[in-house]
Amino acid sequence: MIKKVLVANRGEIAIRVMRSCREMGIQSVAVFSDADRTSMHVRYADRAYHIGASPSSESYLNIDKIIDVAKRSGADAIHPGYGFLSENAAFAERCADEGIIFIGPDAHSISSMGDKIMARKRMIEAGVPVVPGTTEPITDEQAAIEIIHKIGLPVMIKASAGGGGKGMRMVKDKKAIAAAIRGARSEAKAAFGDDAVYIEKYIESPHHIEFQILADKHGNVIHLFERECSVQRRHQKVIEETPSPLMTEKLRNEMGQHAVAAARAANYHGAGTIEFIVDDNLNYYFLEMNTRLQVEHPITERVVGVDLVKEQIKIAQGEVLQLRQEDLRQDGHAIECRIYAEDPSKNFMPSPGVIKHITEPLGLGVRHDGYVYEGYEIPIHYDPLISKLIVWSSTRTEAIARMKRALYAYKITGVKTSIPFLARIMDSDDFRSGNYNTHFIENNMEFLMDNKPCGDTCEDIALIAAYIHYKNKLDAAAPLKNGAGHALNPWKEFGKRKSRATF
Amino acid sequence: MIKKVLVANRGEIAIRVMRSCREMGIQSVAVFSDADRTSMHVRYADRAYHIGASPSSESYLNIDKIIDVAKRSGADAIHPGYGFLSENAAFAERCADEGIIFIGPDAHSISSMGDKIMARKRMIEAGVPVVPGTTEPITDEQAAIEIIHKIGLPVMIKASAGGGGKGMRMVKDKKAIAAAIRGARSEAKAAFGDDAVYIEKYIESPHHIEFQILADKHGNVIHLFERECSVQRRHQKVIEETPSPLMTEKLRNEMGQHAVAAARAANYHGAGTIEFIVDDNLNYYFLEMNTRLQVEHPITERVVGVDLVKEQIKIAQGEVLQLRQEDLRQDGHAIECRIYAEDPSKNFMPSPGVIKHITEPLGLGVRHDGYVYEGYEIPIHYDPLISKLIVWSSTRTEAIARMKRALYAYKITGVKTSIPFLARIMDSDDFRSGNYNTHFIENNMEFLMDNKPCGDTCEDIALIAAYIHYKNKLDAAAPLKNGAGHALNPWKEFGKRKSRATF
Amino acid sequence: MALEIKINGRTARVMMHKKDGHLYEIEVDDKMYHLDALMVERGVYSVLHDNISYNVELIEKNDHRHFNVNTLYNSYDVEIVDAETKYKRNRSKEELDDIRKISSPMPGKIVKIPVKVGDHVKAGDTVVIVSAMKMESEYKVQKDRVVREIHVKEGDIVDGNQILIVVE
Amino acid sequence: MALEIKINGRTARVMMHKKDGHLYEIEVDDKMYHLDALMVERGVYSVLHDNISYNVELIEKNDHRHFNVNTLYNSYDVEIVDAETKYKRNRSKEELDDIRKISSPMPGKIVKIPVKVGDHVKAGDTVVIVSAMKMESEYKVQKDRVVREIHVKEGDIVDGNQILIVVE
Repeated sequence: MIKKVLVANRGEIAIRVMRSCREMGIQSVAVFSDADRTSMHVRYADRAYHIGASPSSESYLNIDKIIDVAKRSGADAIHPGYGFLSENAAFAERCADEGIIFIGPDAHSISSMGDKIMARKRMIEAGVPVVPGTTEPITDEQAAIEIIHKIGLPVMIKASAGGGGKGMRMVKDKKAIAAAIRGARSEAKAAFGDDAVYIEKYIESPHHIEFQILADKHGNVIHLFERECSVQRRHQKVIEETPSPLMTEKLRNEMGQHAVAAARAANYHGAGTIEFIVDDNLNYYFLEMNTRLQVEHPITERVVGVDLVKEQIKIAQGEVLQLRQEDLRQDGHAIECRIYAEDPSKNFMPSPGVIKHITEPLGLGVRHDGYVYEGYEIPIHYDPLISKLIVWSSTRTEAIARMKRALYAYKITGVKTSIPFLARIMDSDDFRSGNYNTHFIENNMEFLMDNKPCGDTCEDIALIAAYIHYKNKLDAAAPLKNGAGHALNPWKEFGKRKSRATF
Repeated sequence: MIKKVLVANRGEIAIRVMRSCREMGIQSVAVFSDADRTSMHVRYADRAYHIGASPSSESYLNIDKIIDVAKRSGADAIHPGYGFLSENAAFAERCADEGIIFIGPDAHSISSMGDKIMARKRMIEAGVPVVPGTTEPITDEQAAIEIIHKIGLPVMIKASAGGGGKGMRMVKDKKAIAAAIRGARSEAKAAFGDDAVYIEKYIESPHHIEFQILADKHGNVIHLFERECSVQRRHQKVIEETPSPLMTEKLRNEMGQHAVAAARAANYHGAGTIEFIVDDNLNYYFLEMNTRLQVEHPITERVVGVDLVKEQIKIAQGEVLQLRQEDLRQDGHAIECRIYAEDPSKNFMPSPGVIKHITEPLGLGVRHDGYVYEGYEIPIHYDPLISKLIVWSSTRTEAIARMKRALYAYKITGVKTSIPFLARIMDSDDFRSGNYNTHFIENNMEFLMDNKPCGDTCEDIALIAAYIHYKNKLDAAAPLKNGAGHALNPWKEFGKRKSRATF
Repeated sequence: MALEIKINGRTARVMMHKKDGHLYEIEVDDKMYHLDALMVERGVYSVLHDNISYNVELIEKNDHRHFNVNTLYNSYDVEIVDAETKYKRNRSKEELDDIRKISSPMPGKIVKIPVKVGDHVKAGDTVVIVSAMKMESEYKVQKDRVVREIHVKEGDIVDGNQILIVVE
Repeated sequence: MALEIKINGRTARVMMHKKDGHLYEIEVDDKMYHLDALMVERGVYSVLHDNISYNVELIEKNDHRHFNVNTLYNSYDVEIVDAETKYKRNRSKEELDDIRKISSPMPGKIVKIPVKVGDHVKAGDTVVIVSAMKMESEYKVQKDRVVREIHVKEGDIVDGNQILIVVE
C-alpha cells in the first residue's frame, strides 16, 4: 500500500492529486522551484522540498532532483500530474529502476504511444480506425496520385521530415493533385533537404472526441465514455463537455470498444485517453493516446461518479479494478471551462501577475479546481491555467445556464482572464445548439469578441466609483485625519501606538 | 411565467435562491435591513431595496414593507427561504390577496400543519403513524394509568397547557406511574393553573429522519427519499446525511409512502418535509411537517440530482411535476456540515464579527453554499449560520474522508467557527459506524471537545510566526524604512506620492 | 532582539539569530530552528521546517501584542510581552485591585439591565443580559457586590470585550 | 471637488454635491445621480442606483490616478486627470518628441535581443523577444530606427510596462 506520494507537478493539478491522497490517508510531498515558494501546492502538501530555479528545465523537468527528493522524503510513489514529466518514458523507467512506484503506465507503453507512426501501426493491427493514408514515405509522384485516388479527396500532403506547416498542401480538387505534390516536394526539399512526402485523408469539419479508459495490471480494461473537446483555440482545448452532443448510443459503444482495444494494444495500465477525430458523417479515426491524466478529467468524474486519481493510485499499487463496464453509466451532463490568465482582447496574450481579488463561484452543481489566492503572483514561467470550472446538471441546457451563472459570479482581478470570452461562448448559438466542431472558435470569433454594451448609466457608475475611491483615498491620506481609512490601514494605527511605547 | 422574484430572506439561502433564479433567467430582488447593506445577497441580486432597521421584526418579518417592495419592484413572486416569514400563514395569504405568487404552499396548508395538535389529528386520519398517546387532556388519574398500560412504558407525561419542561415527567418504571402523574399534575397546576396532562410514548433513542416531498397543484405528489438528521445539539441540526445509515429498502418505501400520504392529507403543494422520529426497532412516528425548503435540502439535491428551488418555482407557476417517483433513485452518499459562527470551546457561544480571512474548500465532490467574504461583518441580529459544506461520494466511507479533507482546507478567521468540532465528529467512532441517534453529541461530548495535541514543535512554530510577524511590523513601521511592509500598505505609498503632487 | 512570548500557559524566550530573506535561524527556549517562513496572504504565514509544510494564521486582537494564532488543528492565544506590557501590568495591579469589570466576550445587544448604580447584588445575581444571534447570555456576579458603574443602557449595541458594568 | 475623468475615449466632468455617510449626490456631465455606494471589500464597491445593484471593482494601476474598473460585463481603463497629470502631460510632450520607448505590456523573460546600441534597424525588424507562460512575443519597430538604449539583457525577468529598448 502506498503511504507517501511525491507529486511532481505544480498548480491546480498538484493540489487536485493531493486532495485525493488526503482522502486516502496518504501523505503528500510537494516539490517547488524558486518561483513557487508561495504557490498553493507547497502550502497544501504535508511536506515540501525546493528543487531548483524557476525554469522548468531546472526544476519540474529535472529527473535527478525529483528522484532525490523522493528518496530523501521516503515517498514510495510519484504522481506526475499532466505536462512536465508525465509522458516521459525515461522518467517512468528511472522510477522503476529506483524502486519507486510511478503512478502511470510503464515506460514501454509511454514510448510506444508517444511515437505517432508506431502508435498508428499498432492501432491498425488492433483494428482501430486511423485516418486513411500512407504510413511509409512516398517519393514517386505517380504512386502518390494512385494512393490519393484510393483515399479520396480532400487529402493532406505532408512532408515526411516535416513540421511547422512547411511542405504541406491540402488538395480538394482532382486537377490540383499533381501541382500540389510537386509543390509540397519542392518545398520539403528546400526546407528539410528531403522531398519525401506522405498522404492522409483531410477531415473537413473534425470533431475532437476522446474516451477515458482505465486499465489495471491484471488485464481488466474499461472505458468511462467520451469527452467532447472540439472547442479549441490553436489546438488548445478551451471547453470540454460530456456527453458529446454529437454522440449516438451506437457510436458510443463502438468507439468505446475501440478505445478499450487501443489500450489493450498498448499493453496499458493506469488512466489514459484515446483521442479520436470524428467527421460530420460520424466516421471516427484514432488520433493519439495520452498516457496520463487529462486536464479535463473532472467532467468524466462527475458524470460517471468516480475519482480518477484514486483509481490511478489503486491501479499503481496493484489492486484489481472494482469498476465493471456494465455497471457504468453517464448521469446528466457536465461542462468544464478552463480559466486562463490571458487577455482575449489582446489576441489572448498571457497575463501573469498578482491576484488582487478573487471571488469564487459556489453553490449547486459547481466544482472549482484552482490554486491561486489573493496576493499570489502567477509566475511567468509556467502554463497560464488558473483554474477549471466544472458544472453539472441533469440536462445540457441547464448545465449551460449553470455555467453562465458560475462565470457571472467568478471574479478575478489583477490579471486578465478568459472568463468574459467563455461567457460569450455559453451565449453563442452554435455552442448552445451543440452543433459545433473544431472550427467553432474561428467561425464565431466576431460574436465571441463582441462585448455586451454596458450602457451610459453603467459607464457613469464606473466613473462615480472611481471618483469616490480617489476622493476617499485623498481624505484618508490627509494628515491629522483618522478613521476613514482605518479599517484598511492597520499599520498606521500600529505606528501611532508604537510612538508611545518604550522598548 | 414568473419573471421577477423577491427573495424575502438574507444570508446563504437568499443567494442560493437567486442562483437558481439566474439560471432560469428570472430577475431577483433583494430586501435588506440596516445591518445588511454590505451583505452578499444585496450584492448578488439584480435589484435591492432597503426595508428597515436591523431587528428582524422591523425588516425581514415586516409583511407590509416586503409587500410594498414587491409592488414597487414589479416582482410577480416572493420566495421566503427558510425561517423568517416562510411558515407564516398570514404572509402567504397576504401575497395571495395582493396577487403575488407565494413560492410555497397556500395559507391553509401552512396553518393546519403549524398547529401540532391539528396536524397530529390529520395524520391519524391519513393513516400516518404518530407517537402513541392521548390526543385529549386527561384529568382523571385512573384513566391515565389505564392509558399508560395500553401505550406501554416508558412514557412522557406532559402538562396540557405546558411548555418549558414544567409539569413534565418521564416514567420508566411501573411503580412510579402514580407518583409521576400526581407530581406532573401538581407542578402543572402550580405553573399554569391547570392540572390537565396528556401522555405520549417516550421514544428512548430516537433517530430523526425526514422525507423530502414535492407536490404540484395538479395532485401529483412524490418523495425524494430521506435525510438522516440525528446529529443535533439542543434540537439544532448540526450534520445531515443521505441515505440514512439506519435505513432499509423496505423501511424507505413505507416511510416514503407515508410521507406522500401526509402531504396529500395536508392538501399540500410545493416542497415540504415530513419529519419522523424512528426508534431502534425501526418503528417510526410522524413528528411534524416543515412547509418550506429546509436548510439541509442540498444533500437531497446531490443524491437525487434535482434543483429543489427550481422545482418550487415551477410548481408555483402552475407547472405539472415532471419528476416521476419510479424514475427517482439515490445515487451515492451526501453529507452536509453546518458551519456556524460560534465558539465550541466556550459552550458554543455565538461569535459575530468581521471575517478577516477565508479560504474555501474546492475540488471533487464538494459543494459550498455560503455568503460571507473577507472584510464582511457578520451581524449580531441574525442566525449564526455562515455556510453549508456539502460533499458527495459514491460511498459513505469516502464521503466522510472527503468531508474531513474539505474541513481541513476550510479556513475562516476573525470569528470562531464550528469547523474543528465538525472535524472531530468525522473522526468519532459512533459517527463513522453510522450507529448514532439524537443523543450522539451528548454521548460523545468528551471526545468531540478534545483537540488533537499539536506537539511541542507545532507550538514553537506558532510562537516563531508570531515573533516574525511582530518584528516585521516593527521594522515596517520604523521611519525612513520602506519595502518590507510595502505590499501590505498601499496607502503609505500613496501618501508619499501625494506630497509631491500639486492639487 | 529576544522577546518573551506567552502561549498556552507557557512563557517562552524567542530570539532571532540570523535572517536571510525568508530563511531564519530562531531560538526558542534554547532550541534552535532553521526555517523558511514568509507571509503569503495577509496574516498568513507559510512555514517550512524540516520540509514539513505549516500554514500559520495570525489574527491581531485588540493590539499588536496579542494574537490569535491558528495552526492546522489548534488555536492559541499568544501574547508578546514587551516593555510596555510589563509597565502596564505593574500599573494595573495597583489600580484594578478589588474592582470587577463585567464585559461580554462577544458583540451583541443589551437586552436588560436589572440593576442600577448603588445596588447591592448577591452572588449569582444577573446584572446584565446580552443577546447575539438569537441567543441570550446572562452575566452574573460571583460574589456579593455593589454596582459602581453602568456604561450601557438597554438596546445598546456593544462590541466584544467592551466594559459594561463595574462592580466592587 | 470637480474632476475630469477619462473613460472609454470620453472625458467626463464628475462632481460631488452631497455626501451623507454612504449616500451620495454626484453629477456626471450635467446628469445628477443619487446613489448609495460603499467599499465592501478592498477595491470593490457595492453601488445601488435606482435600486439596481452594481458591483464595481477598482484595480489601481501604476499610480493612484489610473484604474482598471470592472463592472459586470465590461472592463474600462479609467484615468483621473488632476493638476499633476496636466503638468506632466505638457512636459512629456516636449521631452519625448521623436523617441520611441519599447516596452512589453506583460511581465516576462527576455529571450533574445538581436540588436545592439547604435544599430540601424528597418521597419518590421524584431528588436526584442519576450517569453511568458510558454508563449513568445516579438517586439518590432514600425519605421526605420536607430537603437539608442538597451535597458535589459537576455535572461532578465522584466515587469509589465518596463522600458526595454529606446529607439529614435
